[in-house]
Amino acid sequence: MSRMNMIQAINSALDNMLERDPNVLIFGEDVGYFGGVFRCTAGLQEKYGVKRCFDTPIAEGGILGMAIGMGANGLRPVAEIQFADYIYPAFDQLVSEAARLRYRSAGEFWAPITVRSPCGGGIYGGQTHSQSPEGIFTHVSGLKTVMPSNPYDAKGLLISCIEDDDPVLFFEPKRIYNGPFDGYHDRALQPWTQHPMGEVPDDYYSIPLGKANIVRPGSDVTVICYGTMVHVCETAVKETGVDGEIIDLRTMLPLDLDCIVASVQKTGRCVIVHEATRTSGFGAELIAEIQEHCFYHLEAPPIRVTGWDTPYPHAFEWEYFPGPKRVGEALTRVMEDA
Amino acid sequence: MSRMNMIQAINSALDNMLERDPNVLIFGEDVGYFGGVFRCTAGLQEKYGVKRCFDTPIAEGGILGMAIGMGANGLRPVAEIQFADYIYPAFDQLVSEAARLRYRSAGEFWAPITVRSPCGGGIYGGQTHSQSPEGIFTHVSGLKTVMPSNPYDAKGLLISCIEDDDPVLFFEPKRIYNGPFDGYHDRALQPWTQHPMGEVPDDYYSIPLGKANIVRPGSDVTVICYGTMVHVCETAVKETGVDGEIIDLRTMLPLDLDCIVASVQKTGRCVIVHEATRTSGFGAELIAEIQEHCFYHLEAPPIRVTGWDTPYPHAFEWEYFPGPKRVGEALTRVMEDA
Amino acid sequence: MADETLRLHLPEPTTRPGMDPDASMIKVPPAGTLPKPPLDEPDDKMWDYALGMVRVLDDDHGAVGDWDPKLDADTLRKGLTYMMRTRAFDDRMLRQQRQGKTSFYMKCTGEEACGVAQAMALRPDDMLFPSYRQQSMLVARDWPLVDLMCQIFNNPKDRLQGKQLPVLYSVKGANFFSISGNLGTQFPQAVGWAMASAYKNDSKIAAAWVGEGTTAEGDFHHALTFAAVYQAPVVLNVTNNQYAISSFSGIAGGEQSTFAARALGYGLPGIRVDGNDFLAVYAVTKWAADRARSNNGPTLIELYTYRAAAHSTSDDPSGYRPKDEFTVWPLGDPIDRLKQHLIKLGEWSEEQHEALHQELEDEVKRDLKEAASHGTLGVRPCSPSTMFDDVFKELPPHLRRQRQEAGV
Amino acid sequence: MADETLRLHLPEPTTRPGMDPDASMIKVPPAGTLPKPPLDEPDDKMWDYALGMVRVLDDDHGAVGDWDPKLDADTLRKGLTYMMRTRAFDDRMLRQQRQGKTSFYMKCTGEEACGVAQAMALRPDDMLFPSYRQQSMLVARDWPLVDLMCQIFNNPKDRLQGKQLPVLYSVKGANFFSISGNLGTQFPQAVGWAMASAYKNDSKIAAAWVGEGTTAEGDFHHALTFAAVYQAPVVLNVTNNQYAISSFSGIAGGEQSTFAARALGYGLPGIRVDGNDFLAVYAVTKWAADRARSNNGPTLIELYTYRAAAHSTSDDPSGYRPKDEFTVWPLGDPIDRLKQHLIKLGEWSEEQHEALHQELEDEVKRDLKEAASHGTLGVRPCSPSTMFDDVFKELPPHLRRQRQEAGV
Ligand SMILES: Cc1ncc(C[n+]2csc(CCOP(=O)(O)OP(=O)(O)O)c2C)c(N)n1
Ligand SMILES: Cc1ncc(C[n+]2csc(CCOP(=O)(O)OP(=O)(O)O)c2C)c(N)n1
Ligand SMILES: [Mg+2]
Ligand SMILES: [Mg+2]
Repeated sequence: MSRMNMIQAINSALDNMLERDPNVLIFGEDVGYFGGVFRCTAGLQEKYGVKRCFDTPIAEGGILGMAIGMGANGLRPVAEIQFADYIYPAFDQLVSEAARLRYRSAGEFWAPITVRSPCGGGIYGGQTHSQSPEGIFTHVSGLKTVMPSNPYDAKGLLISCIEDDDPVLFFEPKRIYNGPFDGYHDRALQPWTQHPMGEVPDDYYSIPLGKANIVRPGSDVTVICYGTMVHVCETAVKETGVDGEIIDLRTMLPLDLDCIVASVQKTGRCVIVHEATRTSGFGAELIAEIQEHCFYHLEAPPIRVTGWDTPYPHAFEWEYFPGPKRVGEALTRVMEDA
Repeated sequence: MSRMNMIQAINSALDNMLERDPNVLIFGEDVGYFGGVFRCTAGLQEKYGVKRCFDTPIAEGGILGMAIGMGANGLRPVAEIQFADYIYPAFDQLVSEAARLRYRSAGEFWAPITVRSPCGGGIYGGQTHSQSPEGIFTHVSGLKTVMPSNPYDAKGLLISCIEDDDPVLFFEPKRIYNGPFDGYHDRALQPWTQHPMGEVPDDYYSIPLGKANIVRPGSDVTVICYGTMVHVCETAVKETGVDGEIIDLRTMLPLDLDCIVASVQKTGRCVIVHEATRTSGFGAELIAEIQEHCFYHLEAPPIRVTGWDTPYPHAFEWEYFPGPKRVGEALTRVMEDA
Repeated sequence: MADETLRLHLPEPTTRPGMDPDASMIKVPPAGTLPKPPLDEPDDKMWDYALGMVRVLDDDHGAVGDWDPKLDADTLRKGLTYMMRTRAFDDRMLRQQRQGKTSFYMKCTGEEACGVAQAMALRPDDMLFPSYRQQSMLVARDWPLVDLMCQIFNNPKDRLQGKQLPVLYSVKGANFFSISGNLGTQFPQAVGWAMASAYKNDSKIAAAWVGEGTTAEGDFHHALTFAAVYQAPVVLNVTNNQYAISSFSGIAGGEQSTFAARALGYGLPGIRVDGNDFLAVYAVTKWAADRARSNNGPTLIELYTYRAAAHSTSDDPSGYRPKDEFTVWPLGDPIDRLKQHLIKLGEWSEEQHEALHQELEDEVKRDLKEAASHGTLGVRPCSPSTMFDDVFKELPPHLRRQRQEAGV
Repeated sequence: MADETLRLHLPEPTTRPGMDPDASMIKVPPAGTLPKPPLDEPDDKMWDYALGMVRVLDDDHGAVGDWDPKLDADTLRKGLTYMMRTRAFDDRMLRQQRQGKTSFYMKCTGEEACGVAQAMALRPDDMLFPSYRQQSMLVARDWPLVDLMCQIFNNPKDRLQGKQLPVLYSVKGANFFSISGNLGTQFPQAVGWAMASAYKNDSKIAAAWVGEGTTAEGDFHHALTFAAVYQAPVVLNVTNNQYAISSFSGIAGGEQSTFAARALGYGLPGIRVDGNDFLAVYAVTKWAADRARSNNGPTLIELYTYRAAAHSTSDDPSGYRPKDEFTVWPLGDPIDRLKQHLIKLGEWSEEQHEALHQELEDEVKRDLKEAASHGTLGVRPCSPSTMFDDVFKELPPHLRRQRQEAGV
């Protein structure tokens, strides 16, 4: 057991899997010798050799095309896309190929690839280093979508992704790489070493995909979130005193609907928080499912707190970011409603 | 005034715009001499010359990259992507470039491009000639998304798209190119000549983006749909006798929320129908908005009738397609609820 | 510069429907002129191969030059048989589509030498990443036609459970990768597959195909870049059949250079080969495969041929090219050329040819009867509930709920 | 083949941190050896240009050979001044980032000749589609540094209203296209822009830049394909500064060929030029621009140079390359080389150089003071409500509602 931040936990997951399974390969832009621009693959090339962890040309479509071919030939490639904003050049390989290969061949071929990519804003990254595209991928049948909110989960979920025989997108909220960001950029960041979920086994373990985590039980309102927003929601619950039951989805697809439905049926109220743009974001899907399964339990309209429907503006990222104040207002409002 | 099918109406819109505005250019795979695999550009090269209407290499990303550059240099390019399923190779140019150019340059540059693309299934096209990706684009800030349901609208909306100074996706439901498909593939297709909306002026006219159309007023339940599904919903309303108010969105983004809210507040019930896969489809967004704005008017949970979360299976497309039977069941169920 | 007015160039073919067909712009070098280089020839010594054309069969049906693979007569007859079986299959299936027995079909008429000779030059366990016009490779790998027909009919013997469009086969048993409806996507995948093979110190190589039209896709560039960077053991092929649906090859960049030449910029050898010359295709493919297998790196092959039939059953070429263009095509018919060569060798005769033709017709008819006995278009391949299978390895809860809702 | 074991090749640089820097693998041809071809030279006559290197300044700082653009001393001094101003600007802005006055900065140290000479060889109304390392072009177009600094500070004088990351300028007034954070995307856009220019029978051409690392993106291939097919009046440039963040050029395919050579396969001329030789860059760019402007088609230029500084302020190159690698770089420093040339011509002196250096330092300091007086990192460029502007031309209802919800 060690104290790890998210970067170290991800590195540890990759390390364990490289060690356990000779078919695991790691690659992406700058991930080899250099160890990745966020250092998630640091030391792995030195430890396992250049054939197990290497740099690729700058062509996200090529990276995933190659990964799919490797996956179809028995390997378990783990590709890094340097920023989630740069997944789009690989969109066709993901959507038309990785996601469809098993189906169109009726199970003859498949590609067990994992795509890791840092997402989210709050690091002054501007509009092309801050996006949260997870919602888009949940609309594509054949892909799994995962986003951890802490080092312990990050490691356990990433190992599950690598072992999964379906293509999985593993989004890493870069704002919490180093600590559980409470949503206040003007306060000092608490390091993961001071957080219970920063306690991470060095050895292999896994957390199943498709299982949400109730981070904080509560009875007033269900707060559904994932990634960075888990910590923002915790702050908001603390600040407002509203007894929120905070659900960290961990996996968006497959979704742990049972957990959500049980909670909302209990609380009758719901606030959904994500950093991605609002329109057609994953929050919409959650509301659609909630009203289908909890309609008669709802005492107030569920509220979405999300990024605005604009690119992430460099100078106004804290006006864009759905921080504790906005979440808190939603919590207060959802309690006043009805 | 002529009788036109959708193909002819689209062709007429392009013809009018080529004539009115020398900056309008039309291109895409096989659109030039040949006139397009669905014949939407037939005769235009002959009439306006190869410089106004021409073939492109098979590279959707290149087509839209070129279009954006032309748009930034004062032209109004209308690009055809042969099937909506093949938009994905151009995803980055659409999402990171066309949609973001005006924003990132604070209005210095923009690209007034129109992307036409046939979408939807029901023509035995299998999983790569049947998709309805419109929902994805509504999550991307900076893009407008349009889908007509009849020849008259197709022409008027397409002209608005071409004249619009923002990038617009114009999806053409190929199942209704030749007639208002009622959802029964085993019955004869009624031609557009027998439908009032097949009556189309030869001259220029436009229909504003962002305005929905109440195709059929009703008091029992609001039925929200677009494209092919408008006709399927009409069939279902007829068959069930439920007094559905059918709203044809025409534009998904910007959305005519006022029209939707007024209707749902009146009926208290709602069925949403689209052909795209369900999870995180545009139906989810509609439900999220409806519960936000009509929560206290809702008498039953809104129901989504959609394509399943699978690729479009060639042999089972009629099991996949959300036909009148499934819509009818939803209408009945939504009336029974509560 | 006196005139500073910029002008936009739009490529146009020399002929259109209603005009006399014309092939005068096609330069065909004589057979046997290019020598066969060693497997480790530096790529900058190979430009003549990218811009010229490797040809073995001469105008008198003899085999000439360094590239002659010196195949024995049995092998040649086998190749001929595969080509003729492919054509018989294509003709028969086209008719099935016309009769409404399938929704769709795509012929490879005129391109049979490419697929058959390449399949024979590769090893059976080399992995093929084919396009939709590579049925001849399955024929040459002795895959039962009945199985392909059942896929086309989407009947209960369709191994793909009706999930795929007709002809978009997936035949793992023949090391033939699932064909994608999306053009070009398989090109970088083949590179990745080959890299995995090299990573595992295996001896299997990969081969992939795109049409000349498809070379414009970014995937083509990704494949060549990654193949060059990692020296992947892969044979990358461009079937230049002159057309991409209605677009002549100039729309893909064929006016400025050959498609084999694309390789040059990556420091890879590119070889253009007479795609209607069975011997040349075999020899060039074997050379590229040997090169890959001996860790000398990837090769790009341009198979210069002609799409004699329509693009697909949804297409009518009389709308965009002279009807009789095939008759002036300078490289002839691949089946006829191999037949004449065998006859010249004294290893074949018109009578044998006619007999074989009849035999294959009968065989295909028999196969068709068997396949059709399991049902044609409209029959249910299996329970609609299978529609929800294979989206994921295991059915997730939301698909279970949807399956229930579908009542299937 | 005795050994049939496939092996995976992984490109590796010859040196890493802690090792002695090494440039022995870089072959630098002597200056003045390649003749200057006519504008309509067929591309297959131009392979030597893609594989060799156009150089004008020789080791004794003289200008030699056919490519010497014979610029007058004033022009040369102007070029030198632009380069020095760029470097002064870069140095100053780096310090601003270190002092927390901006979140981000990117230097172009070592690459000043590329941007300045190219900007001077093009016409002011030619449209530039730059990458993020092209600030020298704005300097050479006399765009006020204060304006750029205000963008970097996202202060109230930032014309981009704080919407963009520092250095991702948009300067329509200088015909400098909005820089994208996404690599390569602007390459096909430049082709489209140029096609529009040709369509309108205008005389303005376009030029675009990517780094050698970015050549791997599909957009690069799309640009070359479309440029070739439509013979677009565009100059496409690859700045090969040897690195893509931490990756040496071999990861982009530099082991197998040059980046200029990529053009060959498309039937386009590719020219590699000594990117640290002001005269050579000017001459080659002028040639390519003249070619485009006279309807002779597009050209691909590889600017062979060295990224002397870190990738950006987020990067530390000591983690992946020898610290003193720049000292062994065979093509030297572009500013020093032009300075020495001018001195050799008797048109410049060490004293004048030092005086100019001081003058530019002072000027940049003054500019900085002015820019900073409007605020630095943390200041609000304008009302946050502007965050909702320019998503669309007009604010749609949903953004109006969101703006209201945001309370801004
Ligand atoms: C990404 C993508 N874009 C467009 C299409 C539609 N399409 C199918 S075949 C074809 C022409 C392909 O031409 P070519 O590559 O020359 O292959 P050929 O048919 O001649 O064998 C086109 C445009 C597609 N299937 N996928
Ligand atoms: C599509 C995309 N992928 C990845 C990145 C991240 N990234 C930014 S700069 C860079 C390296 C670019 O190297 P090169 O093209 O050689 O340009 P240079 O920085 O050397 O000028 C990378 C990988 C990006 N901005 N966009
Ligand atoms: Mg073709
Ligand atoms: Mg570089």
